[in-house]
Amino acid sequence: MNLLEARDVSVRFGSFTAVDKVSVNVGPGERVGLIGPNGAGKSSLFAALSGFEDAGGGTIRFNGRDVTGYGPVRRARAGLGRTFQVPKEFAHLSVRENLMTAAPSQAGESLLSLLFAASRVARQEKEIGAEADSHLEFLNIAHVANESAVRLSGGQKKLLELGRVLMTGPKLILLDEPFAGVNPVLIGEISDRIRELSGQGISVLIVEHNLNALSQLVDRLYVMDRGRIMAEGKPDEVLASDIVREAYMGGVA
Amino acid sequence: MEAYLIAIAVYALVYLLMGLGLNLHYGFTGLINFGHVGFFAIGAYASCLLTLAGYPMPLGFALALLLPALAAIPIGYLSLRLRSDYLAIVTLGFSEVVRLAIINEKWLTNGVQGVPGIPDVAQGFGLPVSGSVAALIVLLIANALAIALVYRLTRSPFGRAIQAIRDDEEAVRALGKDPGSFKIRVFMIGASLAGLAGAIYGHYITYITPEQFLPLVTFYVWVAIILGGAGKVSGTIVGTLALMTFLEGSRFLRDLLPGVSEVEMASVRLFVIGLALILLVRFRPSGIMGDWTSGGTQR
Amino acid sequence: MKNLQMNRRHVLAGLGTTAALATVGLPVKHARAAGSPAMIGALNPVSGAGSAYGSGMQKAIIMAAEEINAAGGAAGQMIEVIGEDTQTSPEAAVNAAKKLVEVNNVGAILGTWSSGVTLAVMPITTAAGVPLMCTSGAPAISTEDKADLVWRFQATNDRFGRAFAKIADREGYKTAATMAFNNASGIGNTEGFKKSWGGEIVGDVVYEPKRPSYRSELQQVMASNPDVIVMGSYLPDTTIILREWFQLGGKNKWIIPGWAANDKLVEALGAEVCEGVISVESVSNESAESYAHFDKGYQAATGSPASSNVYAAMTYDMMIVWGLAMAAAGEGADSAAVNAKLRDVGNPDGAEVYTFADGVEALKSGPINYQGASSRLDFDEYGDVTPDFGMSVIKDGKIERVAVVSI
Amino acid sequence: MTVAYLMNLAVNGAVEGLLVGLLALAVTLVFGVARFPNASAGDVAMVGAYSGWLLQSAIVSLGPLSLVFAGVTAMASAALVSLALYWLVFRALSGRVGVYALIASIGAAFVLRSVVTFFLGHDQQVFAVPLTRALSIGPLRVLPIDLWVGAIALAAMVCVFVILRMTAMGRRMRAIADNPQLAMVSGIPAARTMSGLWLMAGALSGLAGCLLGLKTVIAPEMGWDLLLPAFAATILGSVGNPLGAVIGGVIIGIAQEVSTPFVGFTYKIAIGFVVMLLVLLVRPEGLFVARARVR
Repeated sequence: MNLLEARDVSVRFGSFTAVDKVSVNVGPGERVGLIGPNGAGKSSLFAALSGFEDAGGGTIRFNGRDVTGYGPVRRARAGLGRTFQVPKEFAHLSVRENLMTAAPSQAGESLLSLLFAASRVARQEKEIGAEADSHLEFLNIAHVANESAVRLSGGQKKLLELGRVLMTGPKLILLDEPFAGVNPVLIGEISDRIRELSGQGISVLIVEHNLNALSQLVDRLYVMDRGRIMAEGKPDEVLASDIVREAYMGGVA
Repeated sequence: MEAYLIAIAVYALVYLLMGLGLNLHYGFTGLINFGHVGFFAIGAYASCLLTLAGYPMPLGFALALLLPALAAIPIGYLSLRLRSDYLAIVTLGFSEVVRLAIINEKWLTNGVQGVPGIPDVAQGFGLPVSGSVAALIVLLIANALAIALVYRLTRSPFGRAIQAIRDDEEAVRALGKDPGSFKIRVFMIGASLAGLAGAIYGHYITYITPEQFLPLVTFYVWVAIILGGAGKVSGTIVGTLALMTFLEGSRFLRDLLPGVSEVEMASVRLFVIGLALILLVRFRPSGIMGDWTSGGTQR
Repeated sequence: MKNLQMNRRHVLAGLGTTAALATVGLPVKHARAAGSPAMIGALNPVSGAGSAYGSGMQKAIIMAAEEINAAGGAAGQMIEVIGEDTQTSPEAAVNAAKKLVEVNNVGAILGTWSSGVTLAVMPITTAAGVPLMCTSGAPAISTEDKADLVWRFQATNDRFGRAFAKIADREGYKTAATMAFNNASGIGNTEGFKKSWGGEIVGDVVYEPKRPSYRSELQQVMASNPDVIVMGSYLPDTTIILREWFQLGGKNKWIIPGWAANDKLVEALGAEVCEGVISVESVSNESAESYAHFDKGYQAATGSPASSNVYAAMTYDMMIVWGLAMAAAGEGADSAAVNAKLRDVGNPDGAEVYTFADGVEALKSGPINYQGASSRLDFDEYGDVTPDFGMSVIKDGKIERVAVVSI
Repeated sequence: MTVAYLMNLAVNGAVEGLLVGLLALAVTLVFGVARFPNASAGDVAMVGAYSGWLLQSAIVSLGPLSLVFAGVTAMASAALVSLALYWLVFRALSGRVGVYALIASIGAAFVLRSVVTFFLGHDQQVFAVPLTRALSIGPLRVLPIDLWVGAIALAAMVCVFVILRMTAMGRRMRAIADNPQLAMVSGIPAARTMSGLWLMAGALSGLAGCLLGLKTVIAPEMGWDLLLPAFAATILGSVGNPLGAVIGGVIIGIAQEVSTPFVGFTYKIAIGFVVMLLVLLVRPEGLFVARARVR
């Protein structure tokens, strides 16, 4: 049974069709890749899947429920987390605070419990803090925990976003170019982390231009061009096919 | 001599209470609220009219906290749908609509004739001191509580969430949190603080008219929080003191410029205040204490 | 262009010096011994809605103080005038009043203009026992003045309204409409008129200030085509309304307060528009010698005639009357003692005097009745003057007194 | 309360709206390109009105021609003051959040007003112009001055529209409006383009000030009082859209005046803001989002 089933999802900006009746699916714990040249509509598809854009007549089912009508907040609560192509860190909060903010249903966010249940809030803060620390270790950015997020490098900001989405306890994470601006050594580490996540049953759909890093990481690969899925299958088969070569190398629209 | 300093202290503490509310809106949550004087006016008229109708002053203060909060709900909702510079003009419109309503509803507010003979704070709380000293005491307490409340709020998960909204609202949505409920609650708290400031101001000055609640008051509160450093409680405090120094200090410029006649003095004062605004925004944009972007994670 | 970053120390230092200058600037508390000058506060609307009158009012006070000092001062004390601007806003006026009372230790505050400002300042001056003299019209000022410390040199608005009613009857108008500037004095005038006029009120508009046009308000009033339109207004709005009325071919008559229908209105609109407009003002004592004396001095000080700013004559009288009361109360008298003497200086059966110098002279031999430049200055039980009203009509650009109406 | 009565109210509202729209034109240009509501626009207009009046009173003998010169002087002086404000105050703030420039513009407004009141005092001034009777067009009674206000406002709108759409300077302004960083990087002479913008905004404000002075009186606070309606019109017509600014002004003007028989003359001002609010609830970006807008 698929965790995510998107059918005929379309995204239009005025007269321009960025995503044209695209269907994709991701199984539980599965690692799926999505590649395509710039402007193929990958980020627009992510926006539709995460609820920031309308599904344009298509349907999106997640974890057995039809979430087409859900906004980004309800979809995230249902376990469909995402990161952004350009990192959207909380610039003037510390890295640790960035992660702690993401923890769901915090008593400390209700004014009543803040004033009348201070001890419960304090206790929960410790738990959330510990959880954040573990993720920071997991992504080995613990050494910058107290830095203002704005001062991080591009790669570190990507890790911060990953850590943040993990705090929400997602079932599926839409990773938008996790390796962009990240040094090769770190790419290996991030790949291992992602493999461990899927080991814990968390599936990922990854948009990435670093084809060889991606092909070693994912079980399945979609190729997208001019708003449509051109091919799908095992990474090595798909990469060898002429469709990909044409989309990437020659005859690019 | 001291009574004048008390008067200036009361004037400063009223602006500080409003500043703490507005700093919560803009400094911590990024909400550009240019209608703060609207909440100030609602609080002033609520408490003064209620106490004139014979109800005890504490009840008047309670209403001065409640009504602005209720008025803030629709505006909180609007802040979700509108871009921040649009929100600035819409809230400016809100404060003008409040003022026009006060002018027009003569049956309730006595309109432009204003409300004279309002019981002062000493009478209201049975304090054996003069009206202005009583106002000063009540204002010191109110500001202390407000500062404690703001510190408590901004250091809690709630505080983290609203600052996250300030830094990137879209990312907050992607993490499964609804900015709406936070923004509306922040608007309500800030509005209540402004309402309380209005109530104490009304009972201090014992005569209120619609022309005391013009947009200029909102501009002055904005200057205070930006001058001191938005997003920092210490910034609001220092900013309010700096604002008072300009507003009242320029009153004594005449003693330094003997050649200028009284009549031209008004123009010189306006010139000094205007120039000060430009210079400080130009050369010290992040405020005297540095705003939320320049400090570490210290609030 | 490198951004010249002032670091925190510079800014705090800058603020520190401003605050220090502020305290240095505060004169030490004056002992009211003879010889040290008597401090008088001139709290006038130099900016804001009353700005057209504030500077003239302040100059008139200074002029009167110079006259008193030239005659050797009052009760041995020279007068020093401290000017402050109310900005025609109650909030700013309250702080200015506090400063005058507490820092400058003024014996009296003269010349608040708008009713809102006077009502806001009264609690402060009354609490400090400092007399306040104003030119505001709101009736509430009399009822709120419980300590008899507030003196009004202008007729109350409802008295103006009654004068308008008498003039409307005199002219035989049957139907009237009112247009009121939406503030305490504007509405006070038209309400006073409506209460005391026997004829039919066919229209009643209250308009907001500072509008780019008053066409719609005029349209409503002219639709009820009244014989006369009675105004409670100020110069800027009256200029716009009359201009638009004329251009719309209006034929009605107008009754307008003198502070709005004066030479400046004729200068702005020309004689043809203002032809036949009735201007009503509390009668300045034009016939009195003191008015001529004041007019000469005012023209020298401001370059415009006394008739262009009727409030200036009032503030001039305030200073003169206070000086005379100081002389009557004798050396070292405090404000309360001087305040008590105010009625004696203007009581009807005293010797009539027209200048400060004559007054001081005549005081030696008994009670005096100072005839002010603005009015006879006979205060009623509320401390309000009860002037008569002059009805003037504008004929080819000239404002000619036609009759005097007493209430 | 006949239809003619309402139509006259609508005409009054439209004329007032065009006057507000003219100032809103200047506001929307700066708001769209420099991304902040310029609170000094009103006082720049006031400076234009005063300079126009100063010149006109000197050459009254030339009759109506003196008004044309007055208008040109008003536009020129206001444009120069506006340019000076850009170079002295706003240029250094271009990188910062809009709120800072807004507060600096409030400071600039105070400075301009204090200089004018220091030298020219607080008394009201008036353009020396012969008064003409209203024209009757069917049931409508229209003042000649109002026709001039309407014609000039529409002409100004068309000029701005043409400049933005057809000229190189206009294209550069729209580029800066769309993406300031990208524009800077791609070699657009920002200083020259922004100077052109502020000159144009200043000239429009000066024109608005002059017409307002002609229609009413010239006083120190005339510009400040026109600012709030101009902001509302700018927002209603979508920030950065010259067409929207004028039409926004007209819509608010008509709504205000036509509402007077129902809500009275005080609440009519509130109606302006309520109309803006209702439109924003339906279209958070204002009426004219796409097409001819600077941003």
